[in-house]
Amino acid sequence: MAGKRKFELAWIGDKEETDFESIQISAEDLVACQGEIGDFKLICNKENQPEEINVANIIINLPYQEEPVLEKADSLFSDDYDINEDKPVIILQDYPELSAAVISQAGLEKALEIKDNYPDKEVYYLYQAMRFIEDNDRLYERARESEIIFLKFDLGQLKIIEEEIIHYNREDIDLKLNGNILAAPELKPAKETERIARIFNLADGYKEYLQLDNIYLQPTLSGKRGVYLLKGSRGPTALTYFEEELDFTLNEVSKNLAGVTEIDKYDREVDDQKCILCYTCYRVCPHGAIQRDDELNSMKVMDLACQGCNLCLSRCPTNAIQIEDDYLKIEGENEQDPILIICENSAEIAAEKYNSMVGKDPLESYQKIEVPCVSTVERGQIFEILSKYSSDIMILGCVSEACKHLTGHDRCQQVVERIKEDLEKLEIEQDRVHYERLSPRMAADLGAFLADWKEALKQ
Amino acid sequence: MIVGKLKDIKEIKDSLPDDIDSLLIAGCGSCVSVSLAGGEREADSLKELLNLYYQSKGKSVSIETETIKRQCDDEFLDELELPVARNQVVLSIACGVGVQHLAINNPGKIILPGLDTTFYGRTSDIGKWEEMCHGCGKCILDQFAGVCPVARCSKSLLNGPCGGSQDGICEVDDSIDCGWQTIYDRAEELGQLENLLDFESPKDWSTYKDGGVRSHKNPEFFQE
Amino acid sequence: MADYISKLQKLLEEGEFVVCSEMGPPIGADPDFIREKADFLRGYVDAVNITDNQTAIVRMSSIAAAKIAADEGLEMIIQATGRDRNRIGIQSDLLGASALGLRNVLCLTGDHQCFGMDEGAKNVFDLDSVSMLRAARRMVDDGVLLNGKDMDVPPKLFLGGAANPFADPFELHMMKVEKKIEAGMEFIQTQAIYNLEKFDKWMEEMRKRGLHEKCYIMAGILPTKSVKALRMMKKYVAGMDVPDYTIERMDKAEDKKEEGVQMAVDIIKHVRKIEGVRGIHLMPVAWEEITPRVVEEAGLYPRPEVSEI
Amino acid sequence: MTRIGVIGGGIAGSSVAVELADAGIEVLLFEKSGEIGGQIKEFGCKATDICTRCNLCLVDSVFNQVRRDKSIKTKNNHKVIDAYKEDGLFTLYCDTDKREEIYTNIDKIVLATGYRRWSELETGTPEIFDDKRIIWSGEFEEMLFKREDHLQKKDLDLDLDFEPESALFIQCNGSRSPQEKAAYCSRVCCGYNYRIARVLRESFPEMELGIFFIDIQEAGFLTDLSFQRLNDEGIDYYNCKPLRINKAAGKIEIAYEDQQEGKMAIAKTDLLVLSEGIHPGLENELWSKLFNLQLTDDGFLEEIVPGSESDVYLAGTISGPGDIATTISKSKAVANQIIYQEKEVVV
Repeated sequence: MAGKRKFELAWIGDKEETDFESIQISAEDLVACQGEIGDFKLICNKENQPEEINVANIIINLPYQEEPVLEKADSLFSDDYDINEDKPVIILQDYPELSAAVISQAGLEKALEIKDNYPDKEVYYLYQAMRFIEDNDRLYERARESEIIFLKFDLGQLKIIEEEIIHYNREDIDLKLNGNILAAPELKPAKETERIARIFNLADGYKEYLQLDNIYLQPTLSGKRGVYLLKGSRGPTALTYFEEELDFTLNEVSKNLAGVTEIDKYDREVDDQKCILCYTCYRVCPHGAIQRDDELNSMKVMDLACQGCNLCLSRCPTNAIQIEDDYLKIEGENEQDPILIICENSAEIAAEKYNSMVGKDPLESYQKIEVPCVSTVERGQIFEILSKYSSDIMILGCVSEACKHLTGHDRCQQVVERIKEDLEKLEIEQDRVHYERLSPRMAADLGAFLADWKEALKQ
Repeated sequence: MIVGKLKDIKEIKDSLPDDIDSLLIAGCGSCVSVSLAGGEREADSLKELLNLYYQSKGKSVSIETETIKRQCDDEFLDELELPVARNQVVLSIACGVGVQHLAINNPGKIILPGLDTTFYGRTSDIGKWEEMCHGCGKCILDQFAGVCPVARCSKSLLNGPCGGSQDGICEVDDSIDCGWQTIYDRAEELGQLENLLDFESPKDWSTYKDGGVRSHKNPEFFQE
Repeated sequence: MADYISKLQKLLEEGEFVVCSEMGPPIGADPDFIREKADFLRGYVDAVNITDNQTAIVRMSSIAAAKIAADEGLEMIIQATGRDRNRIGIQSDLLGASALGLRNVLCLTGDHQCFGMDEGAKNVFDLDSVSMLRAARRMVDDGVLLNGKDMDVPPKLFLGGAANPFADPFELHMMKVEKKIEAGMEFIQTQAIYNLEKFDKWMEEMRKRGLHEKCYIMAGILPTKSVKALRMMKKYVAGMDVPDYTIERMDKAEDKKEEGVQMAVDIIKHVRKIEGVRGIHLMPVAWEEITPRVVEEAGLYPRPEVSEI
Repeated sequence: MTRIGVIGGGIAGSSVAVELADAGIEVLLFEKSGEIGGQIKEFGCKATDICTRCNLCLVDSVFNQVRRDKSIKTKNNHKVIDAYKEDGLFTLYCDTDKREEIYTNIDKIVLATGYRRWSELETGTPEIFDDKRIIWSGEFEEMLFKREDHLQKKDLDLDLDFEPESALFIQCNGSRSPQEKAAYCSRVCCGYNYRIARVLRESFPEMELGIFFIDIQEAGFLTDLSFQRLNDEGIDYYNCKPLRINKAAGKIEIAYEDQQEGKMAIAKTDLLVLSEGIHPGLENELWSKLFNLQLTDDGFLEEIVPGSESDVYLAGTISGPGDIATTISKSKAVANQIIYQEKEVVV
């Protein structure tokens, strides 16, 4: 390595002004990312000069790819546009599909700018829906007052003829507009997105962006601690609240710099004698918390990056990952009671809420296994319970896109399906295993459901 | 690496003798562990499932598991010696090589296969593997931009794609990429499209299974 | 008198716009099945292909069926695929075909067995279409087998192959045509044409590379009588390109059969004008009786008499 | 030891409190009602067979943590009525059920008293709310919150005494309407009503559903609510504001201008759901005086000097409309600002 440098913050892609000691790294130059929050090592290869850069936090801030929707039109974002003396100006958004909210802002600003500079110019504003962020409301009011002509179109009411003429056709209005068009470009993820996803071990996100469709990752979290997503790396709506999101992100960075603590109190040790470097844990970890330990020639769990879901140890093919906590312990007084495997981020919260509403714990008189995530449910574990206990098992997981560990519900569902398949093939009763999904909000639901289930079991 | 897939549980159950009283499930810690089919974790799950099965049938069968580093080398088998001896039947969830090597070393013992050895492949995604090589005994990757037409074309065509490939997808199944499209794409990137115009003579398959059971020696190590 | 290998070759060399047709042998051992079909084709076509277990469905062998039809006075084109026979079987069959007087052979890779009813069959694909053409060429021209062994009496065969103008990547498939010609292909029968723009583009590229002068190109024509058939082909037949406007045209027509004939005739009239197209290859799947009508309507009837060669 | 006074125990205030407590900072959380949770307390999960990203999942763990965390001192039934700052420290006067209480030595104040639901306002046409066929979306939220049929995969049990075969939603009630003194967009209604419509669509596949928009808005994080999507999901949309609501005998009639046809048209429905706008809280005026904050034209609050100088921070919808996720993330950002400053002081 040519050198080592240390920064508080790395910007992959575009850089924003901050007070942090930061470095900007172009996505093309980045080769690998090791380490964890507070101490990432970014391996760069700029003009074949390898360099290792130490950073505490990373913001991936790739620009959008702007794809023009009309060949001859100018972009709404461009300051360099034609004004033809004879022709009106046409601002076009939401074509062919609804534009992001930020486009309404850019469009209104542009319309007002033109109207201010050329008061006599006819300015048409074609749109499907005006989007409101920041002070768009005011801009919109001002634009209406300054006699900008707003034409709202519906699907199919607009045709582009010869790239310069727009045919606006409603039952009562039939307009052919020939003018200088300023059109909102379509926003697409940056070209480097896929490579960056691989480098940071991030899963495929929403619409080929990096941000996963998961409510816990709001607004700019990536699933990996200390790595944040902005703009074109995040998603189609990322520009809407860009300022707020930047603000949030920088405040997160500040907090991280003030000191990072472990989220989960348990340590997960990888037995280097058993680890076969199959990378299964690395691939399944939703939080990018697993890395290879070159010295030991085994994988290792990064304690600060780990968010405690235990998916790695439940999927390790050689049982090489160990945790001191006996997290699969069954708690309960009566061995005859039905067994609940509950997700601590959904059912357990709902139960607590139910308790605070009704004054009764809906989980009492069950045997319980509390799990950080139902994705840790394993076939072997369920078979073992089935053979040791005579009671039914109910697994209560979370709903899609609302899993704190990103894919727990789906993984668990697959495991349960396979369990049932296996039991069916061996002609063993499969009705003893149940799986339901709920959100932490379904407190009333959970209470009613468990009461009914228990009733059904009695019969 | 060698990719394997755990056998259907019904098939495993049916293969076990009716009068079984003790079973050893022998896992293998190399290739098939990486392909998530034959490692310690799978051995344990299988044990629990078979336990449950025999319990439901009211039978008492003792089942134990033991996973060693590799079942295809003598030296590792030592760890299996006692467990094999004390169990009536052994179910090996190694690849076909491991199962047979275990059998060679344990004459008189019933050694049953617990998984299907599928192919030589790579991990292409979490829990997904793709065939890359047929082990034909004569590598020709240099002529095809590094993409094997033998393994990755469903017809193993050497002189170009068949007419059934569409949008880069093989006619046999939507989930298969056309090997020749891949060859073409890479060759174009490498500026080697010209090479694809070369006539490929019918391949000499004598180095493949067609040449009889294969073995080879490295004279540096092997002495007659 | 020039020394011709087959009547088909003679017609093509004399500049005639030839008409070929296709016949699927029976799933069974009935020779009359073939004789009946031969009857209504006689006089309307110059040569008839006999498919070789097409779509991997077991049928009477191409050579045997061709021999029966040839005895009825038809000029036959046998098909040989690499799916079911290795280099030994194929070479042996080619020798046999020649000896029986079957002089035209279409060398094909063959459909994968997954398309038929014997998915569990072991496939061979020892020779692909290119290497089969090369092997046959050497047998014919040099009297040498693949293994280098000389023959006392080499076979006489007019060698053809298939091409799909609609498959992508375009360039790679063009390279393959070039390879086939290089290997010894003398005539091409193309995949069924519906998308004329793409076919024009393909022919243009063929001409640009001078390939139309190195082999005879017969345009594949597949008359259909229903929208369903067109949709099925579009969806399920690998390598087929059926544009939406074709389906729309059929959909709008009241008399589907008549429209099918007219569509085929229109395509024939179009391809006939293209430089380098030397004939057509009719393959009316499950509608073989329509062949005479299409030939008549396209103005290709009567067919020229060919004296014995 | 720093003490932060958080005023308002809704999701904004609670999020700030939890973040601060995690960083080891002592928090006094003043809630004027008898229980933390604020308005969000009884909103219902809008998952269908999949999550519709209403974000309520994020909420309860925050409240649970407030209840559990020892370094958060929750003061229920404490209405802050006066405050002053002396020697850099705040003193707060609270009205409780019994008596006035005074809290001193507070280093910083976070104001998180939220918004007012427009449905609570007096309106020009109060009589329409006598009709049981017309409800506020807030009432729908409560129905969803109380539902006990979700997990059992039963149809939604609508807590109405009739069975509607059609439902229409009207957006922009009390928003973007100068008459209601709210020219701005409340930003949340498009999202929640669309989600409610999806819940209805799942439970009642035959039900006719429609939404009146003035302008369709983004429905939050990553989702792109669009006309196409509504079309695909079988939800009609009217890209205009309704002109008149007529309580006819059978169905409710809504007159609107059909842009496609360019003429007046009537939409009929059994159930009419009116969106609730976000209006500024009634206490905002008091806060602006006590803490020297700017009252905007719309009645929300803005900082005049940054919180780092004034020691007064704003969290949540007190400074303008926002959805759940935005409120939480903005509140976290406020807390992080405070935490970073505190740690810097220590360093």
